[in-house]
Amino acid sequence: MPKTRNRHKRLDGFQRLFLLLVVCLITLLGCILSTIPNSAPGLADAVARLQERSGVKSPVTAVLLNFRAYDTMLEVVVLLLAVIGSWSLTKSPLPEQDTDISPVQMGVVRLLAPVMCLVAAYLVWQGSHLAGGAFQGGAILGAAGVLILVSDFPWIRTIPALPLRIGLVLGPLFFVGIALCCLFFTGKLLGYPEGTAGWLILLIEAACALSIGITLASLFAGGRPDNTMKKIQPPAKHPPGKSL
Amino acid sequence: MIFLNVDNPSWMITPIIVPLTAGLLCFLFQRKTFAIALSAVLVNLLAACFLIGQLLTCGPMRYSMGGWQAPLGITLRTDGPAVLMLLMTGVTGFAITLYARGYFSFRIDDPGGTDRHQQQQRYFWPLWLLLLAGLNGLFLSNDIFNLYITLEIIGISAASLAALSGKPAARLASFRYLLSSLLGSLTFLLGIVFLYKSCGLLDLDLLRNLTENGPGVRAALALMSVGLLLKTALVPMHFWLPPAHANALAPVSAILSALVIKGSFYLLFRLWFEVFASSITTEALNVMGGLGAGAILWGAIQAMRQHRLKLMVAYSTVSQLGYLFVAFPLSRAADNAQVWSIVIFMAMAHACAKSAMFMSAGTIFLHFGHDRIQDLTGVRASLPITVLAYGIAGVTLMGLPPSGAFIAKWLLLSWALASCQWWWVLVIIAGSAMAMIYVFRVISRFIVIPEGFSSQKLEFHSRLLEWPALALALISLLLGLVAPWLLHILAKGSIDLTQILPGGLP
Amino acid sequence: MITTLLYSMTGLILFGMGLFTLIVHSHPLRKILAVNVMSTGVFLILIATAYTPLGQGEVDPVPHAMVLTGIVVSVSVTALALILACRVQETSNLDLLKKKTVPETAKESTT
Amino acid sequence: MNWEQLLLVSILLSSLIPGIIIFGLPEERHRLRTILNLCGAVVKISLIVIMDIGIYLGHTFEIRMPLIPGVELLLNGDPLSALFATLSSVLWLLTTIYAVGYLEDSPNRSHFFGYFSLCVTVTIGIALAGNLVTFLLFYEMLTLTTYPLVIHRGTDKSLRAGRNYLIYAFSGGAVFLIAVIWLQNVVGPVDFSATGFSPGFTDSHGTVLALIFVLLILGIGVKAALVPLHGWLPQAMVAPAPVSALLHAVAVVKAGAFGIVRIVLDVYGAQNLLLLGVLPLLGGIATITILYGSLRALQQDNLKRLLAFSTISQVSYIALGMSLVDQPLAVIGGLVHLVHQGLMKITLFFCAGNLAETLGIHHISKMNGVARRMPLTMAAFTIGALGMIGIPPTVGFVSKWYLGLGSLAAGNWWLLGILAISSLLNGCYFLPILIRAWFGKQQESWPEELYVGRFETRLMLLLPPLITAFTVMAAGAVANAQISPLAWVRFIVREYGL
Amino acid sequence: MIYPILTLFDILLALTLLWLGWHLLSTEDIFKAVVLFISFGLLMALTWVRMRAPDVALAEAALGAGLTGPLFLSALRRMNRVLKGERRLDSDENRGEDHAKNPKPT
Repeated sequence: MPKTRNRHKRLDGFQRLFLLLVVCLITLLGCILSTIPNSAPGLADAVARLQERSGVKSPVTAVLLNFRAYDTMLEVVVLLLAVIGSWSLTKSPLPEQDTDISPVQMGVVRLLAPVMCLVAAYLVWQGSHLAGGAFQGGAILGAAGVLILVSDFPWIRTIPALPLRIGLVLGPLFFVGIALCCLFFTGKLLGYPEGTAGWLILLIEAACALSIGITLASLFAGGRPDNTMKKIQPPAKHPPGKSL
Repeated sequence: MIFLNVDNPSWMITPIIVPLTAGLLCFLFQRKTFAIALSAVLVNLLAACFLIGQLLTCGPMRYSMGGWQAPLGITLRTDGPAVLMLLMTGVTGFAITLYARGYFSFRIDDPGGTDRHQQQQRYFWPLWLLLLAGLNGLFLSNDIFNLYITLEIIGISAASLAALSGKPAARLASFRYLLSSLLGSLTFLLGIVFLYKSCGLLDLDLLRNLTENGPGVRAALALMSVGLLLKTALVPMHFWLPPAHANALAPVSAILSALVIKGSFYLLFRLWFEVFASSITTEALNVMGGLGAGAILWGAIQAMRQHRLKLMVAYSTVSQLGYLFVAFPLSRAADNAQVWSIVIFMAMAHACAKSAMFMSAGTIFLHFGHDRIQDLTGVRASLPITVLAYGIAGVTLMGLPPSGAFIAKWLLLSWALASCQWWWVLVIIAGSAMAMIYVFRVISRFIVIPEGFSSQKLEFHSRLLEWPALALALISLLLGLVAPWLLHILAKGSIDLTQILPGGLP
Repeated sequence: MITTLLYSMTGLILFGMGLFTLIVHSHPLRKILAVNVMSTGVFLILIATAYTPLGQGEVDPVPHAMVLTGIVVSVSVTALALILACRVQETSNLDLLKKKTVPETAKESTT
Repeated sequence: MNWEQLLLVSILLSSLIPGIIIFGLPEERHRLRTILNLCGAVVKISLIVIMDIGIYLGHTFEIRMPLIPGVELLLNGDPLSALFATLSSVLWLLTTIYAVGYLEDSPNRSHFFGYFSLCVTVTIGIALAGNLVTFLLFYEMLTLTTYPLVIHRGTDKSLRAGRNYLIYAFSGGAVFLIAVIWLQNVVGPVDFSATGFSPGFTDSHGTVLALIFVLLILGIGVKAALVPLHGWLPQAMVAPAPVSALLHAVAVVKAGAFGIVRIVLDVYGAQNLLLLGVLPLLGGIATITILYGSLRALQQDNLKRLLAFSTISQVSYIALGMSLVDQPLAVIGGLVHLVHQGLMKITLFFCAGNLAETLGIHHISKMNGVARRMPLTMAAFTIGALGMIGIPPTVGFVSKWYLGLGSLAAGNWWLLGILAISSLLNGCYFLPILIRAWFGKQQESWPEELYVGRFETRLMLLLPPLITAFTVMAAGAVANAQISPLAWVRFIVREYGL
Repeated sequence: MIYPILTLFDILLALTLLWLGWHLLSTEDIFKAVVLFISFGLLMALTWVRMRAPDVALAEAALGAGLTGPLFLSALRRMNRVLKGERRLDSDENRGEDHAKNPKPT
C-alpha cells in the first residue's frame, strides 16, 4: 500500500512543528544532562553501610523490601489496582471454546508450567542474595499463567472468583499485615524486629510473588471472571451504556 | 501502650493504611462494602482531625518508615498544609462516600436498572478507597520517588473510576485521561532522574537544604512541573479534563474534580514554594500566573457556552484551577505562609463546592434522565435541597463572602493591588463575573417555576443524594468564617528550616 | 563516564521518540507502545546514572530498585490501558464501521 | 458574650430563623407561615427598639470576628445603624402584612417568604455592619437574596430583568470589592467611625484616595441607582408589588444610599473629603440623577415605572445631602430623607399594588375616577405624592427644608434652585395623577375587577398603606417632637460632632 | 584494552536500540511494531545486564518480553476480532436493508 504509506509519512504543519519542538527539547535536555557533574554521591554508600542490618545480602532486595519497603508496598497495590480497573471495565473475553489447540502445545504447557513455577520459587528464594525476588518470580509465574490461558484449558473457566480474589489480594494484604505487626512490635511501620528481617522479607516476597503472578495472568485474561458464562458473548454485543 | 501516645508520629500512617486495607477488603469480600468503606472514611476523617490536634500540640512531625532515616529511607511528615489537605480529603471523601451510597442504591433500586449498576458499585468502593489512600499518601509523603508512586496510584484508580460508567464517551475520555496521566507521570519521573543525577537525594527536606541549584535541578524542576501541570489540567493542558469529568458517574466526577486534581497541584506547589523555592525566578512565576489567567478566562468562557450541566461544571473546574496559579506571581508580595493560606483556602473551598455541584448535577441527572440546561426549568419544585446546594456552591465559585474562595480572592486582589499588578485584578474580577454568569444561567432556570408548571412528583427520594451535597456546599460557604483557625494551623505547622538537619543515618 | 553519557543520551532520545509518537499518532496501540518506549528511555537514564564500571566500586542499588518498581508499574498500566483501548475500540467502532460498510455493501450491490 | 452582643445576634436571627423554617414548610401551611413571619417581624422590631434605647443611653453594641489579618467581621450598633435598622424592621412588618394579602392563593409562597425573610436579615446586616468588609458581605448577599424575588414570576421578562439586575449589581459589587481592598492597602483596616481614617493619609495618598472614593461611589451607586447606573431599577418593576416596595423603599436602593452615607461620614469623614475635594463630584452626580429621574418620570404611563424613576430621583437627595457634609443641616436633611423617602415611597407602592390587584390598573391613563372606587387607597396615595412634592406638613417637606437650609448655609444657591426645580417636576408628574384619580370621570369599566367585598379591597392590602400614610403625615407634623426620625437624626449628627 | 571494545559494543547496542525504537514506533503494521517491541524488550534486558543491573534485566526479560508482548498481541487480536466480527455482523444485518433503501449508490 504505497499510497497510504506516503500519506502516513508526510507530516502536516503541526506535526513538523511538534517534531521540531521535541528535537529542541531533547537537545536541550541532553545538553543539561551532559553538563551535570557526576559528583552526586548517590545512596550506594548508605546502602552498603546498612546492608548487614537489612537481613538480606542482595542490595537491591534490601532496598526494595527493607529500606524502601513502603514504596514496594504501594507498588504492589498499583498492580492490584490495574486488575481492579480492568475487572471494572469488562468481562474476560476468553477465546471461543472451539478454537483448536494442538495437543503438542497442550503437552508442552503441561510440562512447562510446573517447571516455571519451580523457577519462580527459586527466583524468589534467590532474591535474598542474588538477582531475583518477588517481581521476577511473580513475572515468571505470570508467564506460566499466560501459557495456561493461551492453551485454553477447560478448567480455567471454572475458576471461581473468590479464590482468585484471595490470591490477588493476598500479597498486598500480607504486606500490610506484616507492616502493621511490625508497628505493633517495634513501634515502626515496616520496621522488622531484630533478626527476623530475612525471614519476614522472604515471606512477604513469596506472598507477593504469588499475587503478582496471579495479577499478571488476570491482566492477560483481560477482565473479570465470568462464572455464569454458559455461552460466550462476543464483547461487541455488550450493550453500550445508556446512562451516565 | 507507648504507641498510643498523642505525640507518637506513628499516627501519621493511619490515613494511608486504613483506606488501603479497607480497599483491599472491599475488593476481597464484595459484600458489606459500604460498611467497610464508611468506617474507613470515618476513621480517615477522625485521623485527619487527630493529626491536626497533634500538629497543634506537638508541632510538625516526621516519621521514618521502618526506622530508616532520611537519605535512604522514606519519610512522611505532617505540617500545616498537609494536615489541612488531609482534612479536606477527609470531609469531602466522607460526604462523597455517603452520596455514592445513595447514588448506587438509587440506581440499583431503579426497576429499569440492570446488573451493570451492581457491578459498578462493586468496583467503585475498592477503587475509591485505594485512591483515597493514594491521595493521603501524596499529602504526607516526603520522598520524591514515593510521591511518584502515589501519583501512579491516583492516576490509575482515577482513570478506572472515570471509565466506570460504561458509556463509550466515558471510556474514550478515560483512555485519554489515562494516557495524559501516564505522560505526566513519566515526565515527572524523568524529572526525578535528573534530580537524582544532580543531587543523589530523594528526600524533600534534604533537597531543600541543598544550596546548589545548577541547570540539572532547574531542568528537573521544569520537567516535574510540566508533568504535574498535565495532571492538574492547567490550560493548555486541560484537554482531557472536561470529557473525563463530565462523562463519569456523579460521585466519580466529584472525586476527580474535588480531590484528584488537588493532589497534583498540592505537590506542584510544594515543590515550587518549599523544596526549590530558591531556584524559582520571577519569570517562571509570571509564566505560571499567565497560564493561570488563561485558564480562568478560557475555562469560564467555555463554561458559559456549554449546554450540558456536567460539562459546564467540568469547565468551571478548569477555570477555578486558574486562581490557584495566579497566586504564583503574586507570591513575591507575600511570605510563604500567606501563599500557602491562599492556596489552601482556594483548594478547600473549591473541593467542597465542586463536589457539591457535581453531586447536585448527578442527582438532577438521576431524576430527570438528562442534564441539558435548557430543559431543566423548575427543578426546584422537585429537588429543593439539591438546588439549594447547587446555588450555595455556585456562590462559593463566584467568590462571594464569606466563602473560603472569597478569602482567597481577597488575598489575591490585595497582593495584586499592593504590588501594582493591575492585570491580575482584572483577570480575577473578570473570572468571577463570568462565574456569576455561568452559575446563574443555571440557577435562574432551576428556581423559576413558570405559571402552569406541574412539578414532577418523584417516586424515589434518597436523603443520601441530597444532604451530603448541601452539607458540603454549606461548608464551602462558611469556610471563610473559620479562617482564623485554619490560619492558626498553617502558622503552627510551617516547618522551621533550622529544625531539619541534613543527613542523619541511624 | 562515557558509557553513562552514551546510554543516557540513548534513553533521552527514546523518550523523545516516544513523546513524538504519542502525540502525533492516533492509533491507541501505538500510543501505548510509545508510552512504553518513553518509560524505557527514562529507566535507561536512571540506570545509566547509577552505573559505575567494573572495579570502580559498587553500583548504586537505589535506582535499580526504583526502576524495578517502575517497570512493574508500567506493565500494569500498560495492561490496563490495553484493555481500556480494546473496550473503546469495541464500542466506538460500531458507529465507525456502520459508516464504512455502507459504501462496501453498495459496491457489492453494483457488482 | 454580654447582652448587647446577644441582642445584636438575636436581631439578625429573628428573621433568619423564620426564613429558614419557612423554606422547609410545605406550600399549604400558610397560616403557620404567616404567624412565623409576623412573630419574627414583631420580635425584630422590639429588639431593635431595645437596641435604640440602649444606644441612646450610651451602651456599645459590638461583635468582632476576625477572619484573616486585616479582615474581620464587625457588627456594630451605632445611631446611624439604629436609624436604618428601625426603618427596615418597621417597614418589613408592614410589607409582610401586605404581602400576605397580596400573594393570597398564588403559588410558591414559601419560596417567596423565605427569601423575603432572608432579604430583611441581610438588610439589617447592612445596617449593623461595622466596617467595609462586613458591609460588603451583606451587600453581596443582598443581591443574592433579592434576585429570586425579582424573577419570582418566572416570565421571560422577569428573567431578563433579573439578569440585568445581577449584572449591574455584581459589577458594582466587584468595583466595590476592588475599592475596599485598595483602601485597606492604603490606610489599613477601616472601621466605621465618626471621624474616618486619619487625615495624614490624605496628604500622602491624595490622588489614590480620591480615586478610591470614586470607585466606592461607583460600586455602591449601582444599588443606589445613581445615573448612569440606574438601568436595572425600572426593569426590576416586573417583580410583585411587595417586592418592588421592599426593593425601593427598604432594601436595595436604600442600602445603596446608606452605603454612600457610611462611606462619606464614617469611612472618609468630612474633613478628609473636604481636603480631597471630591464632594462636588458626588453633588454633581446627585443633581443629575435628581433631574434625570424626574424628567424620565414625566414621560411614563406605567404607574410602577413612574414610581421607579421617582425613586431614582428621590434617593439622590440623600447623596445630595451627603455631598454637603460640612453643613450639619444638609446632613440632617439627607439622613432624615433616608427614613422619609422610605415611608413615602412604600405608601405609593402599596397603593399602586392595590390598584393593580383590585382593579387591574397598571397605567395612569386608566386611573380616571379611581378615587371614587378606592377612596382610602387613593387618599394614602395622595399623601405619599404630596410628600414627594414636599408640601407641608408631610415629611417630604421636612427633608427638603433641611436640605435647602443646608445648601443656603453652604452658599450654594444653585442647589436651592435644583431643589425647587425638582419639586416642581415632582408636582408635574404626581399632580396630574391625583387630579385624574379624584376628579376624572370613569370612562370605561376597570381593566379587571378582581375583588369585590366589604372594603374597597382586602383588609390586609388596605391597612399597610393607611398606616404608612398616617406616619407620613404624623412624622412630618411632629418632626420637632422628642421621638421622631428628625429627632433621632439630630442625635446622630450630634454624635458625629458636626 | 577492554575499554575500546566495550565502547564499540556500547555504541552498537545503543544504535540498535534506537533503530529498533524508531522502527517499532514508525512502522505501518501494528503487528510488526509489537513484534519489534518484544525484541526491543529483549535487547533492553541485554542493556540492563551491561549496566550491571541483573535484577532489572531479569524483570525486563520476564515482564517486558514475556508479558507485555503477549498482552499487546492479545489486545491486537481482540481488536482485530472485534473489527472482523463487527464487520460481518454489521454487513449481515444491513445488507438487505441497504438494498431496499439505497438502490442507487453514490
